[in-house]
Amino acid sequence: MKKILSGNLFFTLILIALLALVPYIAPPFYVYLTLTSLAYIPVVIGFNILFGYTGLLSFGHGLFLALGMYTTAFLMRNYTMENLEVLILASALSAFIVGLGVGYICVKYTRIYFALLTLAFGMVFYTLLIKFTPITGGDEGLRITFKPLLLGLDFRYLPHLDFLFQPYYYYVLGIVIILTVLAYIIVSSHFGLSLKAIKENSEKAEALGINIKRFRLYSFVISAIYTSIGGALLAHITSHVTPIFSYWTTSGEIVFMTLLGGFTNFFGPIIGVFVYTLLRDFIMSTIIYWRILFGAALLLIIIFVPGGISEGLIRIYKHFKGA
Amino acid sequence: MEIGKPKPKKISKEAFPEILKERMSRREALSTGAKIGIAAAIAAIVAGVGGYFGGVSTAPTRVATQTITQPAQTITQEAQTITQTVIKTETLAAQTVTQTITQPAQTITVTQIITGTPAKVPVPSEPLRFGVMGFQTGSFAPASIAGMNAARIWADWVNQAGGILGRKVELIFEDETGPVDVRKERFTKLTVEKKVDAIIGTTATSTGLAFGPLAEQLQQIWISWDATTQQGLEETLPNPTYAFKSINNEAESVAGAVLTARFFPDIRTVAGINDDYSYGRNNLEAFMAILKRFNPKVELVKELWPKPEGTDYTSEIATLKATKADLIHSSFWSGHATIFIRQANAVGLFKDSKAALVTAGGVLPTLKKDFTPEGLLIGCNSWYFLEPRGWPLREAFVNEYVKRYNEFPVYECDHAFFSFQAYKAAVERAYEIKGSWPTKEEIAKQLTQVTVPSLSGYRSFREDHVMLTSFWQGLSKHSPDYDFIILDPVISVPPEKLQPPPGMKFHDWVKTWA
Amino acid sequence: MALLEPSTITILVLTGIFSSSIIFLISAGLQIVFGIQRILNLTVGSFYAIGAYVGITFINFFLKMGFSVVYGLLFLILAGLSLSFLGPTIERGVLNFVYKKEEAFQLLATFGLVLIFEDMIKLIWGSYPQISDFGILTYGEFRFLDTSFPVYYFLVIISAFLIAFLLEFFIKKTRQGKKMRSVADDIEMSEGLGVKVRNIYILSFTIGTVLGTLAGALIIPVTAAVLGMGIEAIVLAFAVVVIAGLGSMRGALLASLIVGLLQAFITFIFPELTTFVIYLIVIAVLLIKPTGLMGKEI
Amino acid sequence: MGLLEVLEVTKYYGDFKALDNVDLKINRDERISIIGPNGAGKTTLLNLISGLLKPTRGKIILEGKNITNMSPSERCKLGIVKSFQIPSYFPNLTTLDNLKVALISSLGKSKNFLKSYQQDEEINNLSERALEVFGLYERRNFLAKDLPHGDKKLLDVASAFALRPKLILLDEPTSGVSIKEKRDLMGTIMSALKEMEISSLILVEHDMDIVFNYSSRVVVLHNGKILDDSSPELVKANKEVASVMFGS
Repeated sequence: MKKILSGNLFFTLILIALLALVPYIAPPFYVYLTLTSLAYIPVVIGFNILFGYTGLLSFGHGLFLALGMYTTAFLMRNYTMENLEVLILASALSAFIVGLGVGYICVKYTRIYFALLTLAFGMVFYTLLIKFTPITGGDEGLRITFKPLLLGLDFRYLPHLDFLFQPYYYYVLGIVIILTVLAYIIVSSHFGLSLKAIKENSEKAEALGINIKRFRLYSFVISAIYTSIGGALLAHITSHVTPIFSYWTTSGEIVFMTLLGGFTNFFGPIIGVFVYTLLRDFIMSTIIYWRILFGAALLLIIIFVPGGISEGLIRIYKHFKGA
Repeated sequence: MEIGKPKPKKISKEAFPEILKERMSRREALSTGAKIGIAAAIAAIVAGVGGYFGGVSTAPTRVATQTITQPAQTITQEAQTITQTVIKTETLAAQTVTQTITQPAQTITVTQIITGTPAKVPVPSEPLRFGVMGFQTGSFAPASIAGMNAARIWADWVNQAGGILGRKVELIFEDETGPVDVRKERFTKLTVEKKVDAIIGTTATSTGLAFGPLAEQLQQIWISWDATTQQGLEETLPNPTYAFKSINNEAESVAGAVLTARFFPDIRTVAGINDDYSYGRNNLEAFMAILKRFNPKVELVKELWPKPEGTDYTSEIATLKATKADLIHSSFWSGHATIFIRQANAVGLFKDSKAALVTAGGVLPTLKKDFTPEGLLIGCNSWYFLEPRGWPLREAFVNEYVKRYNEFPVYECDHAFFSFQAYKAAVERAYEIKGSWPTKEEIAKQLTQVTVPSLSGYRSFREDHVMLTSFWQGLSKHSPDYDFIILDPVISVPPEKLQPPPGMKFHDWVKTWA
Repeated sequence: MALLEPSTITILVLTGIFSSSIIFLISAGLQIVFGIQRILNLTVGSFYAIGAYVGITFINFFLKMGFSVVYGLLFLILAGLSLSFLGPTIERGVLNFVYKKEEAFQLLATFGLVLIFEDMIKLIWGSYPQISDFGILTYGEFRFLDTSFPVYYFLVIISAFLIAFLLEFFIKKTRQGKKMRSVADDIEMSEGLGVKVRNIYILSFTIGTVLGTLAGALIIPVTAAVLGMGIEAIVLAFAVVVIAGLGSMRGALLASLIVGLLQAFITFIFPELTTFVIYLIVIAVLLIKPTGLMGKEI
Repeated sequence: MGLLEVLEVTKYYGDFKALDNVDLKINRDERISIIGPNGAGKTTLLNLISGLLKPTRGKIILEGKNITNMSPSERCKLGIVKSFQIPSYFPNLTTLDNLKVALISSLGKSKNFLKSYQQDEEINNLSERALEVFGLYERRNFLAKDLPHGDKKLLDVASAFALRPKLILLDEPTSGVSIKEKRDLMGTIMSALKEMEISSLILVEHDMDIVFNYSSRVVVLHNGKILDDSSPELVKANKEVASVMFGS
């Protein structure tokens, strides 16, 4: 166990070092892609706390992504809230409230029913965003017209991309590292083990005195908060939020990223985000029929490596070590 | 230095095939019966500006402007005269409005202190690259794909004629599908990775809202075919440098309302079915506002807002039928227009109600005769493929398009063709002034100064970067020559009747209608 | 709110039932596959879309060959049935590999197929809406209370009910149907009794496929085939099976009627609620009776 | 002194009456076996006590407190724990982690979000000791799903014992195990009971040797009703019981 932990630590440090270097070594567009991927990391980590660790497949996680983005845009437009830290906390708070409400209803069910119920909630939120034009801007969404303060510092004098590629990039990297470490602590805690127990065998977990509904709710809320913070970070990159982020196809994308990287490994979804973003960029520029490739990739993963890329890598590693 | 000598606007002779060289004088336009001939004589060529540009090109823009004293511009604009003539042809029903816009000769006097002498720099040898964005899939795709096809034809013609100032053009296509962040990602990629000279295209209004600011941030020329909303104009870009936008969304319904008042003067009740997004909502609102100026007793009795991604209107049509309104208004503009007309015709909706389908002409070739009755008011946006008659560019294009794609072209082709034409003319003009290859900013400045031939006649940009165009609308008619409907009579509504002048809010403008 | 006159009610009821018929066919396809194989098959929406596109190709081909337009309905049914080969292909080629995996993976596998089909359609038919030369008024109109309806609407409604009865008969009375039911109840026991589960799976999935393609083929005289129609259909069929109760065929019939009629009336009375109402019913049903109106206890 | 009281409990499954007006009182330090033919209602009774099922009518009282409407996890906290007839465990967790889940829960630590369960010495010690008692220590790093059948049974029982319940319910702990292994298994369970100081037990079992060897009291269920309730010797002698159980 210790060995694997140190392996993870090693891997993490290398990854962080590489990510910190990206703005200096990569061409601008790939910095942009990396930044977008970074913002998606809390989203997939949050999703995977629910799916990979608690065994609940949410097909409506776009709801919380959109919630974080709209909270940010709304506060910036209507209350000219400038501090990114405050915006992130506000997004987390709104996700806490909405997650508690939606989660309370959803965790009564598991398996396919849970997936359908979350799907329905995501779509209701989508419809609400479109209908309540005065608050949400309807289908056109809300635009974010100015740059936030980072730790109280004003970088508004920088051109758009310079702002994104320098201060904002490192800010996001910092937040993502903190959130990732925290998530790692949570899933390795007593609580995390209890979640895994619920996923493995909920009847037994209940017989052992774990209040499974309440724990599923905790997991749901944590997941919602993570996803929403990801949305808050993403909002400044897109600087425009629209209802599509709550549509079921966005939720499907979150599921896809997680599966691609592998939900059985803590780091799987993170790999998934990067591979997905790069793959999508590559495929979209290459052929217009990119859905065929994506669909086929999904099938292949499910049939041959349900643990995703991370499982594939571990298999290869074991193969060479064993040989 | 003071230059006030008006000079005819120049279109490069070599850079284009035969048909494009043909310029229609005002008299020719009238005599050939073209519905619109913007016989524009944008005079005003400024030799001294060359020095200004020359100074800019030798050093980075910001540094250069500090050393240059801004030129004082005096723009004298004569009052516009718009003459509308209604000519009655043999058939009484076939009414045609021919109107002529006499555009004033603009005299621009520029006084400028020259700080440097322009150096003639050779034109770069690598091709000019255009990013072309449109929907490859989904319900917006038909319009987008038509525009992209037109872009291909334009590029081939230009390359055959030797390119723009000798530079070949190259198109790089990107999909507009997906959430806004992905679209912005594609835009950024085209700009910073593919290093394209301009991005042309884009169809959805949400794209328009997102790309406007992005184009300014990335200092990338962006000419949109179709993605413009009122909010987009008023809020996101008060003073654009690089973003060029299409005509207002609700222009379709403004024209539709004018023609409704004319073709169906007796209607009293209106029921609207529009997509549940800003485009649809803006359209119904504009339609009713304008229609009421003509006919104050008109009443809106039902508003239906099906979801934009919907493909089945059975329930909505049942409601419309039960409502028994005199007129149905719809701004459906893509595949769903076809579906709506077909389903509505199936239950006999058009037997009881008139209809103003202000944008259905966007998919005109799919409106087959067997399910589209005669007498529906159909709008074709900026261009209808059978008009203007006698306009050689249109004929050549339609023939080429049918030959290549085995279908008839629609309005988006005109927007696309115009966007590319305008870019080309702007480059040539800026080059002529500056004497060397212009920067993006310099090209952008010239985009509002050129008037170019497009499929629908001469077109240009307003000084606030909004397209000027006429709209073609008419009543559906079955013709033995086509398996889909054609429009007869067809009327073109001039640009100043379609959208408020720069800076004016839509509702203030409506009040100015007599 | 406009008054509900008799003619208005007639219009709304008839269109409601017409929509219900199509929704029923699609959701029945979902139900039978879920009932037997325990897989929530998103692909049924794609079958619906493919049915529509192939239906158009078929009918335009036959009309060009000189066949009378009167046989239009037959050609459509033929088109729907001709796609039955997709059933065994996908069942053996894809689903076969995911039966032992978690539900989430089964769901996602069918989602992958949906993506593939979506682009295959684009590859074959392009992105313009496709329209058949078979007009809906071929079979004439039916007048009732100063309003008229195409006879074709009634033909579709009758076909849907006929299919519902045939399905019921097949499952309840025939040998194959009994085998299907026994597999649905207890796979191991059925295997012990000599039922070839493999064949039953192929059979049920093929029936599910054909129900979808038939629905798609039957709808085309009324509408055009467009990209995205499959995904649209899935969402609706989903709602129906949740309201019905997963796996219940009679529930699907009832729920289709509820959804079809409700949509018609809500659109007339509270048009702003149209987009909401289906999801609200789904949430309400899941909260009050998660097994659906006619679902079995989980 | 009374530990658990089952008062006039009736349970229907649809129209089928699984339990009919059953009264049962269990005292501390009693080891009760419940026997009866298939379908007599043994497992139903156990599930009603553990909370997996709710009675149609009647009450269940633990130490004077009405627990009829409590969930299994709440009852678990009050001291009633059940092991399953088909062994129930967490297949993709190691044997050791399986035990840790139970211990974390019993020590009320499962809401600790930040403390690593790997580094909790108290949990480590207790779980390892429990594994030693059940002879599973050697296989502590096996995934539970890779254990042999008998060990899975033991693991299930061990995780129940780890909660230190006041009353433990064992549902056929020896089913599916060979006759020879049965004795070893029961031996292990009984010594674990002593070792872990758990005194009250309800056992559902088919093997009469085990029932009569290890019980202090035997309850016979038949068609949802209590046919007999007394010491092993007296039940053994009851002819009616013999005819019901063995058809003789």
